[in-house]
Amino acid sequence: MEYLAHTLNLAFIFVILTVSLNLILGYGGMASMAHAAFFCIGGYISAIVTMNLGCNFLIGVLTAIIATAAVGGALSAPFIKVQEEYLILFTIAFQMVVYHLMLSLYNITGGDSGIFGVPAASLFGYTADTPARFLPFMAAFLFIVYYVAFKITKSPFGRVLKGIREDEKAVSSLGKNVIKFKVIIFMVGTGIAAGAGGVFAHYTRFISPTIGSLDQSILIIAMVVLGGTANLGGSALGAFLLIIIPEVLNFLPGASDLIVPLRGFIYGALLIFFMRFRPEGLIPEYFHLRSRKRTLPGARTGKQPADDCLHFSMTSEEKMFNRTGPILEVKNLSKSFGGLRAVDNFFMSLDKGKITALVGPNGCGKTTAFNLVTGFLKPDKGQIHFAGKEITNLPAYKMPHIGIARSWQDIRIFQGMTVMDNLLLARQSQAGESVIRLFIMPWRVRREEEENIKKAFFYLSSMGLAEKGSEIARNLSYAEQKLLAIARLLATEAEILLLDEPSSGVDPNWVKQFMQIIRGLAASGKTICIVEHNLDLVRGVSDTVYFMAEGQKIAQGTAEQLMADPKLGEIYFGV
Amino acid sequence: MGLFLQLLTRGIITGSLYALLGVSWGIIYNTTRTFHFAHGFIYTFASYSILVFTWMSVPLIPSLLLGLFTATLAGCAVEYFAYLPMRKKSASQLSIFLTAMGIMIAGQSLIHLVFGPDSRPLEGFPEHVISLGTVTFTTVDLFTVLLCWIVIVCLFAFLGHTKAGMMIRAVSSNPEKATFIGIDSRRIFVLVFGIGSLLVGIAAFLSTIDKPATPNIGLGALLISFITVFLGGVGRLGGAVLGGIILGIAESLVIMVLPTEYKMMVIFLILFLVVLIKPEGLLGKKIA
Amino acid sequence: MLLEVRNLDVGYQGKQVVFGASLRVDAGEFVALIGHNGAGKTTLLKTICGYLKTGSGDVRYRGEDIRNLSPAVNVKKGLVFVHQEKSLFPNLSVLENLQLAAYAIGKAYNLEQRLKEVYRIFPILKDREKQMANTLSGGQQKQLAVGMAILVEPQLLLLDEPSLGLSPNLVKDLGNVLKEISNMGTAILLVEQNVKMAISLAQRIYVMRTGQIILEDTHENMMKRESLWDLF
Amino acid sequence: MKSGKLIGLIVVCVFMISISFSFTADAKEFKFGQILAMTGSGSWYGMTMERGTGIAIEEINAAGGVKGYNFSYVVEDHKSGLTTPAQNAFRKLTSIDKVSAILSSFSAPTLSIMSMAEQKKIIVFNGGASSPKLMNIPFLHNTRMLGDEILPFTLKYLWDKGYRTMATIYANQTAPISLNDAGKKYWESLGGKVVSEQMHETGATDFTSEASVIKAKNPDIILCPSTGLDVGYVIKAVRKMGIKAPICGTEHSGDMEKVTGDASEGYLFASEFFDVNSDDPWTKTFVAAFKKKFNEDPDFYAANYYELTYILKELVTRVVDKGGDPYDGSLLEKAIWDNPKFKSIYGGYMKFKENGTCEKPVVLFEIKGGKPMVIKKRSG
Repeated sequence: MEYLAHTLNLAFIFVILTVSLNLILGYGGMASMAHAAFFCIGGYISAIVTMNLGCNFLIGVLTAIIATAAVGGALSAPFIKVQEEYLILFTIAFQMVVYHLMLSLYNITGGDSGIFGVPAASLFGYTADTPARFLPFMAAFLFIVYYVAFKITKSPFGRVLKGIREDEKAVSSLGKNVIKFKVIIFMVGTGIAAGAGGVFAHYTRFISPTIGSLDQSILIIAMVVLGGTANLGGSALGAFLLIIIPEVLNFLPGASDLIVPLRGFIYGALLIFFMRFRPEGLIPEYFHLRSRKRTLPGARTGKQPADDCLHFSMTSEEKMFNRTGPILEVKNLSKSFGGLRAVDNFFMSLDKGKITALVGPNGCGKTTAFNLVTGFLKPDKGQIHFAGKEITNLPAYKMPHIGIARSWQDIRIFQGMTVMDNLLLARQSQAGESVIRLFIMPWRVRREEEENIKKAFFYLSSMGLAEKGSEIARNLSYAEQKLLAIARLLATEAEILLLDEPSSGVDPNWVKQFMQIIRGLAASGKTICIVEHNLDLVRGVSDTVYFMAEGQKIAQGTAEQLMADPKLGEIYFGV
Repeated sequence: MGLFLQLLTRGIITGSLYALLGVSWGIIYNTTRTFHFAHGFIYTFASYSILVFTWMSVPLIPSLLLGLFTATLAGCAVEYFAYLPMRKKSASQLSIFLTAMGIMIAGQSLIHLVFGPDSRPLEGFPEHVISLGTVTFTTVDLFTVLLCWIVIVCLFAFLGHTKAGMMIRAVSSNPEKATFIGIDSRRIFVLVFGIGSLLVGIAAFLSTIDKPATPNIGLGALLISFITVFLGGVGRLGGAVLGGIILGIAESLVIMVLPTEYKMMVIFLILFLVVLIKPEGLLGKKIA
Repeated sequence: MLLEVRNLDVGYQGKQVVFGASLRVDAGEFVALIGHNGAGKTTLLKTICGYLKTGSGDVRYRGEDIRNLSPAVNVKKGLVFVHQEKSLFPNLSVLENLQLAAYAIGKAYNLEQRLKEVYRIFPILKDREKQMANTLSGGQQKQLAVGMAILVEPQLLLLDEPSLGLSPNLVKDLGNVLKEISNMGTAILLVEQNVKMAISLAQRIYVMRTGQIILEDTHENMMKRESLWDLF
Repeated sequence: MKSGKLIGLIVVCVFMISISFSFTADAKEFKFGQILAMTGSGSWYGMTMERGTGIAIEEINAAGGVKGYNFSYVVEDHKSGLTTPAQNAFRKLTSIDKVSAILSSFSAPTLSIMSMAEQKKIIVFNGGASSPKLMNIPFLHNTRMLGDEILPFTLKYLWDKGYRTMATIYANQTAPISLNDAGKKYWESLGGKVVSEQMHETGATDFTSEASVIKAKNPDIILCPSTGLDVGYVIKAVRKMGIKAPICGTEHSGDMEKVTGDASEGYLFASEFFDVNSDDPWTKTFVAAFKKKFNEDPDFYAANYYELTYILKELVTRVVDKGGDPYDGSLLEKAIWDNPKFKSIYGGYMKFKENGTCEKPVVLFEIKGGKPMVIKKRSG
């Protein structure tokens, strides 16, 4: 039946739209209120291209996808940095500007009456001029979109996105350019929306600005949120429901001047109802009908963590740094916040294979110095050299790549991800983190992934977490989470490890275990710097201690030397 | 020059109403950080309540007061029955936003259902044209500007000099501390929704004198309300006033440089640029 | 006994921060809780005042179980918590901040009298009465925060690192003020990183380390210690 | 995904099957569709149009229907000009309700269904919109005259009264844009001058700044060919700014009167002539029936859709007389050309033209004492 076919086509279009918005909203964590605008732009581009050039609809749709994705990319670059509520506002503004432009540029868009007589979709002599005949096209398009979305979200790229949603800073500390990932997913999402617009224009053979209004954008968002963000199945369900419910309401008997607003009332009331009782969506992100477990290579063989787990093999890359003496040198480093000189003319050098500790009273600038070295803050003045090369203004996400990685005081593991994913996210230069390579060289992505899983498993084993690989990180005990954080840090295979208060929040036994671990790491050639309050730990592991106060290094020596100095005691324990 | 002055006057008149809309939404947003989309429904609701009382042959002023009272209650009810339970469940901003939209759609449809789609004018308000040199306006315009500013001044006086006002400012500037010194923020939230709804009711009344009410008037008012707030700067009610005036004047003067069909677009273009260049708004503090 | 905490476990976001902590504060007593960053001191305070509700254990104030009461209720019972940061309302004037503290309690106060008392202790606040709180210097902001707390005549004052970010001179001044407040009969539970100051002021000292209270000792004994390093 | 899509599919299928059983057309019923603005800013139009159709249907069925067919209709909503709901409505009407004729309104929704209508041979009548884009589309017939043909009538009248300069203000919609062009061209051909042209946003309500610009140009007359409430707000703003120049346009409705209040006094508009005080007996019975039911006078939109229902009745009669099936839209379409003249509720006859428009009597009204008064007539 034609109406059924039409409703299905419509539902499919909206499934495509919700899936693409879900990539942006659910997976990318960006609330875009302009999705319908991109949808409409795509429709116009495809309609205009095919009508003026007389080419096949596929060319029109492709043009729409590419052009709109480019616009989306250019647009998203500046706004991705702003906060969520401003993002909503910014995209509303964009949505309204586009909508009004489409109405006002009537020479191009036909104004309010739109463009009539868009050519029907046809391929190899098959012309899709009825809803039923269009269904195969729509289903194929939906399949492609779903495949792409599925592939992306389940890929290393999707893993990074998930990480970004959990903790942006932690992701950049693992060497990923957060902005780049967000821009790309935004481009993919808008591109798909534009493609949907193109397909829709050829399906209805008509395009007008009304399908690109704010109401439509809100409707699409409602579908995604109703279904469940970051769950592709949820998007599909949300789209189906919100397309079907109004259509079902169409069949309510009664006088039409009453029934039409009544429909609106019921629709609004349902929205309130769903949000009130299922705010996380009908199918939330971690909804699984069956629990599935990833089998890990190690788990299959039942291999136990090696006893010599603290001896790490060196890759060829690391051998480059296989020399003694200072490897990281900090000179003259200064940073002020407002009037406060948080770090003032700070000098430090880290020796290869040695453990250095930064201590000092609260507010002495340790953490600021730490953030300066790891690229999370830009120094006002001073230089940082790593293995002879200046890296002073390198952004944080490039640090792990060259061999400097940090940990966080509040561990910042990705609580909602599996232990294994936490580690895989830390691996550098993965082909699967590029959307293009994901599709053009899947074999390479697969091979790398296998390699990375092996490596990750090695580091997990080294922390005694081999059995936990498929657990969700938040289900681990706190001590295990801390170990996981270290394993993740090691998985970056960075040469220099900077640890921010590694002992906070754990018991003395753990600290003992931890001391053993970092001594082992140093012995294997890693260079380590810790910021620490637990003086037991400082005493236990550090080769050199820097004592900081008011942003400056005021003493340097072994832990025993410094603690014997009454003057330092005065500073440390206050007046 | 004559045209400029005339347009400026128009801008100030529109801007005053926008400023009132801005503070009405701004006080709610600044204090509760709820993206109160259903504010548009409260606006429509206020218009119709006032109208309903006049249809029952209640004189204009008592109708106005009764209408404002019901609108205030409606605003409090939305907070108490819709947002508060969601906040308790720590629902995301987005799902609260969608609930608000649900209220907006359902409420608007309900008004349509009860009163039909017709335009409903509020009658009985004398309107005369006043000309001062090249500048022309009407008694309604004059009344609008005066009432808007009286209300805005009263609001600032209320916030500045009463216990309740102080508590509202306290909750909006540091909700956590407010809890620690013993302020029940839930009650303050309900109060703030009441005040915001009262203010938007006054704005709705002023526009209904000029333009008949229909079930759909709310969305436009809502858009202006929050654009004004974000333009002026979140967290600063004075910003909403400034934003309103700027928006009103820009909307009026833009006609001198651009074709008028771009008028509406200009509002959003301004918002777009502000969010791009100075996302904290004109008076807002820098966002970390 | 004014405050008694027994076997308190606190955790949030999946991690346990306080392990079986027990402590007590008698009426009018000055007690300090010291320990390094992340030891769980602030968490413990926030649990006592009712802000954090997770975990298990017993918190009794004047013999009453207050585990399920909110900070807003506890304030009215005379249990006042002063935050480490964000301890005042930046967009309100100094006077308004103080007034608000009194209004929020809801009890009828002789506000004038109490204000005089606060101004006596912190004369600078009187001079800055009309100034917005966010224009005050760091030290003045601390004074205002403590002033707001003592305005409502608390029986127990929970202070979270008041010395943080203050210069040594200001820390000294602050110490004197705390001593004075204590002498007026208000019990104080002070959480501090400035160990010397805490030890010199408090009658009893608890030392906290990785979520556990590892030591309880008197002022005198603590003062006799040769080195404090081994506490940390 | 699996679960989501499965549930969705099940929902769709169950609901589709259930409706396909319960909603098949009765053999002895002639059902047609209407796609009107039932919600949104133009819902007043939908209401009045549906009232017109409703009265016609009651009358036709009371008289025993047409050749054994009872008349009925199904109304769908295009939400005041949205195209997707219009297309959904079209699909529903044609496949579930199996209609062969649709009365539609507004230009974008009407245009959006025409590709499908042509393909499925559904005859579409539009009695509301007057956009030139609606001309020359197979299967679409407009029972409103295009404004371009009406406007010169008004302008000539004003020219003859000695006005020479004109300011225009019009909505950014297809019909007003083309009307503005036509009006401007005609005025200049008479030798007049257009001193200001302003295009405004559709649906705007505050036109005082536009009126300020007009005031500064001091034109003799103002042309506002916008539609809907827009005209009302324009008139109100112009008068509010103290401008006394006559305003003319092409649109008038009861709803618009509510916007303007007294300000519409003296507003001139030419339109198809529907006269509620006409002596024509058919008009009289319609006005009386409408008044009895809704307690107000019908406007010409109500009249148009009332008339359209009777045109459908005539077409069905012609088709059935020839032994055809009225559920075949192409037969209905052909039946028009048997004799394109139909009895008109406007008095006398109206005639369909090949280009999809029609001929009707045109008249120039002026609002006097709150009511449109005829000041000049031109027969169809």
